[in-house]
Amino acid sequence: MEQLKSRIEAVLFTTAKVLHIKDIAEILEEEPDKVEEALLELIMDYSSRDGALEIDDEDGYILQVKEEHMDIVEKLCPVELKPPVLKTLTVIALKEPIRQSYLKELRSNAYEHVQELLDKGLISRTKDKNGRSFNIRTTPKFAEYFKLKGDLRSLMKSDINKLLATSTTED
Amino acid sequence: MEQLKSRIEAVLFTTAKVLHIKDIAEILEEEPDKVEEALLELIMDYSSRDGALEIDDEDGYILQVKEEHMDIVEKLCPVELKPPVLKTLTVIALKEPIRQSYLKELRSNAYEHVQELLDKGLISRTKDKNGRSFNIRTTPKFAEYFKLKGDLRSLMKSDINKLLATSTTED
Amino acid sequence: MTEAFDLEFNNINPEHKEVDGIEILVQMAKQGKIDPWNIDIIDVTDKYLTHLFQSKAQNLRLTGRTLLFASILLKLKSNILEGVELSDFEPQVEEPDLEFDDDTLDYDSEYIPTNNVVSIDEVLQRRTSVRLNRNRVVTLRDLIRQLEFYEMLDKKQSLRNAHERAKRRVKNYSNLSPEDIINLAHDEYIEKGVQRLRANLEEILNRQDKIELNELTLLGMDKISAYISLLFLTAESNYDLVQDEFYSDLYVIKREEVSDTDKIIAANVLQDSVDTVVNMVDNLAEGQNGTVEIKD
Repeated sequence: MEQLKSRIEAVLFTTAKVLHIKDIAEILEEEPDKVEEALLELIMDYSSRDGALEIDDEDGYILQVKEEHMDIVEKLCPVELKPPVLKTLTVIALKEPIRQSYLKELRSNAYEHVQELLDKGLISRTKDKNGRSFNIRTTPKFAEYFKLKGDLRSLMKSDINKLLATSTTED
Repeated sequence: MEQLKSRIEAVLFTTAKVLHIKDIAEILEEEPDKVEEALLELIMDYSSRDGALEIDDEDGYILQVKEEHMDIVEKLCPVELKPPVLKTLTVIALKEPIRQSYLKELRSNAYEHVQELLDKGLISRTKDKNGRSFNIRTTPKFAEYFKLKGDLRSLMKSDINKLLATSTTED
Repeated sequence: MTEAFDLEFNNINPEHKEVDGIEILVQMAKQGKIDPWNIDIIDVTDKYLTHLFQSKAQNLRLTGRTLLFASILLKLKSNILEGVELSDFEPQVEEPDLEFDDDTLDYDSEYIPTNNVVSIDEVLQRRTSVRLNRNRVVTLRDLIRQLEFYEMLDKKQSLRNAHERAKRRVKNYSNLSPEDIINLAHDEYIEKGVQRLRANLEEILNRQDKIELNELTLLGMDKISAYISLLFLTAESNYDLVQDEFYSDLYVIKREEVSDTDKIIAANVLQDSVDTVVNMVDNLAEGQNGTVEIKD
């Protein structure tokens, strides 16, 4: 069990992205049940220890720096986005894949924002099937830097959706 | 002290590269002496714990997966050069600057390897003074890709050189 | 934080002070210049008062507002600690022209705080798992380990090959009759092979670039005689034996313009061939005493 815990820790450290039990089980060629059990112990080990790291278990598992040291992460890996650009990015993340034409209806200056986000590698843009508009979606780099937080399903169903619906005339 | 240890841990985790005391002190805006003291304690914490990670303190400090779990690292982040090319690169790194003609004597298929390494930006090739042969050396990208730790010259004298001596004559 | 404040305070136009103070603070909090979770109210208030004295705009109403601002800040802070959003607080403040905010959607104004739902500004959360240098950092130790690993593989592979070659050899020789063995070394026997090859090779190599040694057994000769005959043939005519690497397939080709490297290759092959023959002879000699069964 100790050995399996260590190996899970190595996997989390090396991949540095959100993994599910089955991903870890596959990498280590172990039974998912055994992985889950060892992982839960590992999470407890981390939380009982007074270090800088923790295993986040919200929607998959990831090894990360605790919130309280966010300033260090921000200092070392800054994402410099102005609030309006960040909002555009949020809309993309919530609605992806989203058509560029639609995004422009939702957000003024969407074009400049898209350019900036493309440059930063946080989104990617591809021509849609008819070749008439672009489809925009977030990249793996985005997933590395951001996560969608909170009770998104209720958010999508209520406020945001209403907001987006009232502000658009067509899709 | 506990707080500083945590912050050092966060720095090591986030940068994921070899840092020196003064780098860490600079990032955290702390006295190098205090950083060193806390770092030593952190290293001890890690070594007393039975996890997958360790802080390597050989020529700078880095948080890394222990040797025994290298198979996982190898599986998740394989080194992308084939062994013969890697060997050629090693010869270049140890003998640089090296003349292409000499390299060809040492390594069969050196020409193809040199092409691939040039394409990958790991080596650069310049005409030598007489214009008769090329001089080959490694690039800054190489240094990034292969964090050659320790003093290369001392290494040349020891293991690696022995190793190469046997491996270059073989193929 | 202190620098940011100095900067902001110096930008204040004394004439418009009545409306500026709190907006500046809120603005700064929104821009992240001050941490709303950790504001030093005393420091802020002192600075502001100092500034008022310096600017000689001594106005009771302004001084009063300063204290008000400080208490609003305090309320802001406690509200935040209670879980009420900063944005909820905004409508109570006179909104300056927020030129940076180009929203066509004003999410905030329609945002109703509940316990389970976050505001759109908070949907994206910065990850703390980001690592610089995510690419595999290969240390010298990795390098050495890799080399050692592949060398071990090489060795295992060549050991296995050698073993299999030895087995094959014994098998081949065991099929030879004593007569064959005696004949092997006989000039006539070799001459016959050379003639047969000479007659056929020309034709074969007109059709194709090269032919593998094993295929020559189709001409009705065993592999060893074919090989020995070939060695003679290459010496006296324009045929060459080539081999990409040791122990791989051996091909017969027509010799063309001979470059230096080809000469070296040829010399190597010849040397290799000589070695092979020597080995064969050694093995045969051994075989006659041991593994090869000699029929009466």
